[in-house]
Amino acid sequence: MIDQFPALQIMVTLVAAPICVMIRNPRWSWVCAMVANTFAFLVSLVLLDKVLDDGVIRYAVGGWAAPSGIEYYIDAMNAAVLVLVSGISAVVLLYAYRSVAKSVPAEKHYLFYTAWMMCVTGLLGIVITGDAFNVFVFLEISSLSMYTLISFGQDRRALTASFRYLVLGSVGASFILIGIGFLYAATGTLNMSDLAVRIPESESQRAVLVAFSFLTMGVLIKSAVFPLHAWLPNAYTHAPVAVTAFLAGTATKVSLYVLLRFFFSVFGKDYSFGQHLLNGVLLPAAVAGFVLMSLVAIFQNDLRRMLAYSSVAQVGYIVAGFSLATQSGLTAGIVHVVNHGMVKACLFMAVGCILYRVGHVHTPSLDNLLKRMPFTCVAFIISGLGLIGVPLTVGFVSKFTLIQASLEKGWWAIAALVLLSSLMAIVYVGRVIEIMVFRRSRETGPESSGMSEAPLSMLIPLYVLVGVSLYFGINGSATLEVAGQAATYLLGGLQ
Amino acid sequence: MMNLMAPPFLYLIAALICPFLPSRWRALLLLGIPVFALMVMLAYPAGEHVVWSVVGFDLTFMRVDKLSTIFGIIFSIAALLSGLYAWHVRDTVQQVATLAYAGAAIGGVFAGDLISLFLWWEGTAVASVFLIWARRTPAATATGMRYLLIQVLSGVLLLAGLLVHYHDTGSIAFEHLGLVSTGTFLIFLSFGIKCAFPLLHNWLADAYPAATITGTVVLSAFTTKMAVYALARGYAGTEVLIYIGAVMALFPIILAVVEDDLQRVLAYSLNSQLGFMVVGVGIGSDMSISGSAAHAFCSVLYQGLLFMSVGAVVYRTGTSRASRLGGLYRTMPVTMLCCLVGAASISAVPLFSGFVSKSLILDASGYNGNYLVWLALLAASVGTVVHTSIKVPFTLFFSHDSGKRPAEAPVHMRLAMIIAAFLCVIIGVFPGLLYSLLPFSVDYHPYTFDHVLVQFQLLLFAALAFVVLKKIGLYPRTVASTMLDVDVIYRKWIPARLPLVARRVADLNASARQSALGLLGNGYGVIERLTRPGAPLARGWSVASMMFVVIVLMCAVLVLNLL
Amino acid sequence: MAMNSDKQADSGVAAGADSTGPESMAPLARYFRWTDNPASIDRFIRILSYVCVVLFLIDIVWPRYTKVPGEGLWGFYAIIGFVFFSLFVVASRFLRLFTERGADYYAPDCVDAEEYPESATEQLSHAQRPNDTLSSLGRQMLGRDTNGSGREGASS
Amino acid sequence: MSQLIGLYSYWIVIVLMMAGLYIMIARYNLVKKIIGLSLFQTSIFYLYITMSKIEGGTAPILVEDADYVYSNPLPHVLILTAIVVGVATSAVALALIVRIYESYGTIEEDELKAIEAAEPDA
Repeated sequence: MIDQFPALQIMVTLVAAPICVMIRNPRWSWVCAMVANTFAFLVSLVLLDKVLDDGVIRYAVGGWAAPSGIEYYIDAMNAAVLVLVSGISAVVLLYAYRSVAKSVPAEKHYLFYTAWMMCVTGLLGIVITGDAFNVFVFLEISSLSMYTLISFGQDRRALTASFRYLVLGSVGASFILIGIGFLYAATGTLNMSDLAVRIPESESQRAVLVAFSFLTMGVLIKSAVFPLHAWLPNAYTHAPVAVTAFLAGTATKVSLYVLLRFFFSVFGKDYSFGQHLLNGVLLPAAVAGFVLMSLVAIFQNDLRRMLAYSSVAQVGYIVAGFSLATQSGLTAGIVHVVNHGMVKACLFMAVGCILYRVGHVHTPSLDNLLKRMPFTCVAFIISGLGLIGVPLTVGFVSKFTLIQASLEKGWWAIAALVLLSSLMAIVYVGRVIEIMVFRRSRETGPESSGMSEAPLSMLIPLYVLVGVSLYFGINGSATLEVAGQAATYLLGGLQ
Repeated sequence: MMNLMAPPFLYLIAALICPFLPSRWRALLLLGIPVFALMVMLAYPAGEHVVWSVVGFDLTFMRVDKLSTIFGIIFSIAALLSGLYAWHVRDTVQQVATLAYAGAAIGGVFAGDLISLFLWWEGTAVASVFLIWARRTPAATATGMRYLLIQVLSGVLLLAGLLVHYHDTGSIAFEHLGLVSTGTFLIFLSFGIKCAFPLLHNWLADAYPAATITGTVVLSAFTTKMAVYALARGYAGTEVLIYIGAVMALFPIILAVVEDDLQRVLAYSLNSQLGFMVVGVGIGSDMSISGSAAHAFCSVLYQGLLFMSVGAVVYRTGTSRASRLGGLYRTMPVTMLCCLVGAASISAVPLFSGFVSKSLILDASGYNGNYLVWLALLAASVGTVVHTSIKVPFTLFFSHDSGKRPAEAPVHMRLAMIIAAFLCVIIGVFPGLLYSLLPFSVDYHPYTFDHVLVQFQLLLFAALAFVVLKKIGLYPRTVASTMLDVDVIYRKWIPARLPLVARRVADLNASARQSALGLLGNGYGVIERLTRPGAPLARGWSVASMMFVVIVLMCAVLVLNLL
Repeated sequence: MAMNSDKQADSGVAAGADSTGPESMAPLARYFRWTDNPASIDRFIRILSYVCVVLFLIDIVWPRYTKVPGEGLWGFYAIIGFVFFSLFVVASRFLRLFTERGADYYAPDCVDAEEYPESATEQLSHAQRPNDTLSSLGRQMLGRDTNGSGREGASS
Repeated sequence: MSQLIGLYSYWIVIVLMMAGLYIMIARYNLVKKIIGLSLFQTSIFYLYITMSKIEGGTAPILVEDADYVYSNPLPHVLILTAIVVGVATSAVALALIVRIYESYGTIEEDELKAIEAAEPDA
């Protein structure tokens, strides 16, 4: 049974999607999605445990052995991402029930959960597969369902945001497709482990180089690295907030995982970082990203928009970590993938709670919210501190490692800029906290007096995730250890 | 589990449960925890305890020796007294912040390594800013933000310094560092900000008057003394500190003399007192370090006492402006007497606490052979008389009658002040009690005839000068005004010139466009123009512009790669 | 006598008829009423001057122990005290010419320009002083007195 | 020169691709943008198919003569999948366009931008 778990990881949610369509009842389709997702989460936990104990798992889909068949390949790195994706998805799905009930018409709920299941399937598939073309297919599965999910937003601007994301996302995916095509032309294989072996031997290095360029660009678009981020703020702002929490926690993170996979496992560290591309383009883009986007976030008056820009900034940290191409830099990047995924999901869930009760998230009008929604605000504050990187939160663990890594490499300027952008994070998060906690309501109207906390079914998932992130903040070595192991794998290439 | 019983954690746990208690229990908690934590603290034997391994580092949370213990004791006393003084406060935010702040400060002095020191360092910054914000006025919010940024900057410098230091030496132990490398220099700078070195000092006079009445009392005790401790631990005997300290003791004086806000006057005098301690640390002999510790101990008490008495006046009259007060002795005699005790202590009148601690530092600097510094400290002692000992009680309680007849301070405030005053006198009369706590054993007798004589000469002639100047009308009357300090640079001058700079940049930009032509299109500009809402960076892009960026970048990548 | 006339004029203008009377004073404060009396002030200043002269004279007959050169000079500390005090006052008056600005110079970002929030204070006058004593504080701490001493602080 | 002409198939790919990209940038009409996107994707399909063709090769069917050169069938298979994906993308995009038209009353992007800029909190 346990041998089939890699296939099960994808199948459960994939099968759940059509079942949801058939059920058509809002509540039961949610239950179906929830059950499938929980199961997927348990499967991913088992896989992680197994990988940490026994090392890499290889699974030949349909019994066709690699390299001719499609192979699922699981090491510490993607096992961790699997847990992250399915876990956040499960928690947010639990939370989504009430949140979505309010913002999406009931007759569309089953479609919503169907799209959600497809999206999870796609994301898990990207992570688990060891076949380059399969990555593209799963990427499109997740992307198409994501566009759909975003277009469920209440505001009509969700539609245009979704459309723009669609065009840009398709172009990105097409770039990946071109890249894979050239790789295939140069090596004659699509299996990642096989590619890693054959790329150095390939006769047409120019084709490999073109493939490398297209792949990089495609993935950068999907992971919203500055300046290719422009689709993200609108999409995050206008999507249903549960979707935003889910996307912020998982989607860009999975793309970053793909980036890692291609850079380190397929092309190899020496190849990837031998190119001008990374030092010349990627690192400056990442650094400019986290400085500029933090700056932009300060001026935003819509809480979701502020967090969206902050997300772009955080992606900048992660990519900067990758660009260092050292053991510790990579570890920092991977840890931040996990940590930021949790923190951002928490923040957006808290925003969703506010949206649920207050009806808007216009920051200056959230004065004295602490009195009215104490639990939500406390969760927001805790996660906000995590975003800043206050000690004993997850943000601190990853920023600390990142700074250490850049100092180790002697890149002082990067460390200084990370600190600078942390100061900006203090400003933009602090501003919100200040308004929530200290600013008195100008007029205590009937709707602003008295407590109106979000429903428990939203608070519990929120606090589960806050609790998990707090745990990993205090016990930072747990994530660091897994990430360090993953970094070692990546730097050593696939075995 | 027993590790959680370490005093700093006790405070933090108390701060965590505090919001969930009924209001009177919260106030009692503020009294009980300091007592309990003090007992726990004294029960720890010397050595390193509570070592936790986090992220591969061994963090020592309780390094107990005589230097840390004396600061721990005075911080506990300060927490207790301010808890009593704040008995009337029912604001949960302030109570939690007070507990967390005291806990972080105590954690700071017991931290055995730089990383845990950094944690507490930032902890004091974050916790204390709530005491300012709790005033809940727009100005307090702005002031708090300035304060927080400076404090966090100090923390960031500490973090950067410790990383570099760790990189250099492979050690995170918080022992003697010395000014030897970039890392230790950064750490020094970080300590310097919290210790309010000259030119880095303005947060102190800016923020303390902006806190709540009780918040000011709490603020006065911890942050700066923790910095003095950190300097004594890490930079004892660093010569440059002697000069920094001498300047620091002198220059707040002239600002304080004409300052109208009495809480700010006290903040300046606090800054000047810190100068004495910094000199003591800089000299680095056993006697001078002990002197610094002793002076820190006494200064927490008398400075707290002075802040408490001014705070009591604010509590009853709503203002701390000298120009609006005067003649309050008629109805607030207890507050007046306590204030006088504080004034006598700070100006080192024999039989009061300042006398037995300040003379340690003065004598140490005299023996050290640095006569100019010794003279500077002597001058600063006179300065203390000018701006605090005479000015504060005189303008508050005597001087011209403002017509205000406020009631006496509430009983819990009076009690807190009387206890503090009592401690000041006890230490002054029985200096042996204090000397037994010092990090190095000192054989020092403050009460020699010579010493008492010169002290009275110094003080009484200063008083005579006051009388004479008053008579000939030279002594400045305080009027409602703002005295410029160094912070005018970043609060006024730079903001005032920013538009100018921005215009320059815009001009440059325009001419660059003309010369380098429109080839580059709209793709560049000043950052602020890019980032405000609705600006190119901060609005949704159309598909066309997104695609444009994609293609330009793709071309760049391809060209770069094929090169 | 500038100071005295000053004082009289001030109290005359500001205080009105009742404010200096003993009935508007706390009992303890009556020991300090002399500070309002110009004659007493003069006496106080005279005593201060005598004490200073005596201290100055002791220096002639008493050879002090010195650790710093110059310290043993006749009346060293007295001169230091007097001169430096005057110096600081003069220096700050001088500095004031350059650095003084209006009270609302930093407004609205500085507390100087605003009043202390009244809700966080308890501005009682002497006449309406609360009857709070040590025993009432004790009762509060034990929780027997639920009314509390005064108004609540800056709570919501 | 002969090499340039001999690789005409790749030139078609490039022309199609550039045309698709150009339409996406230059046309404001959303439907036209999707046409551009489809064109762009089609060029990629064409690229794959071109790669797999070997001159003189034949379909991979078992025949008597062992020396026969096969054209590679795998890219065809891959492209079948990619075509499905492309169709799905177009479908979703067109559905979105319909809904955009319903709620905004226009599918010209410049007009959409103007409408959105006028809405609060943009």
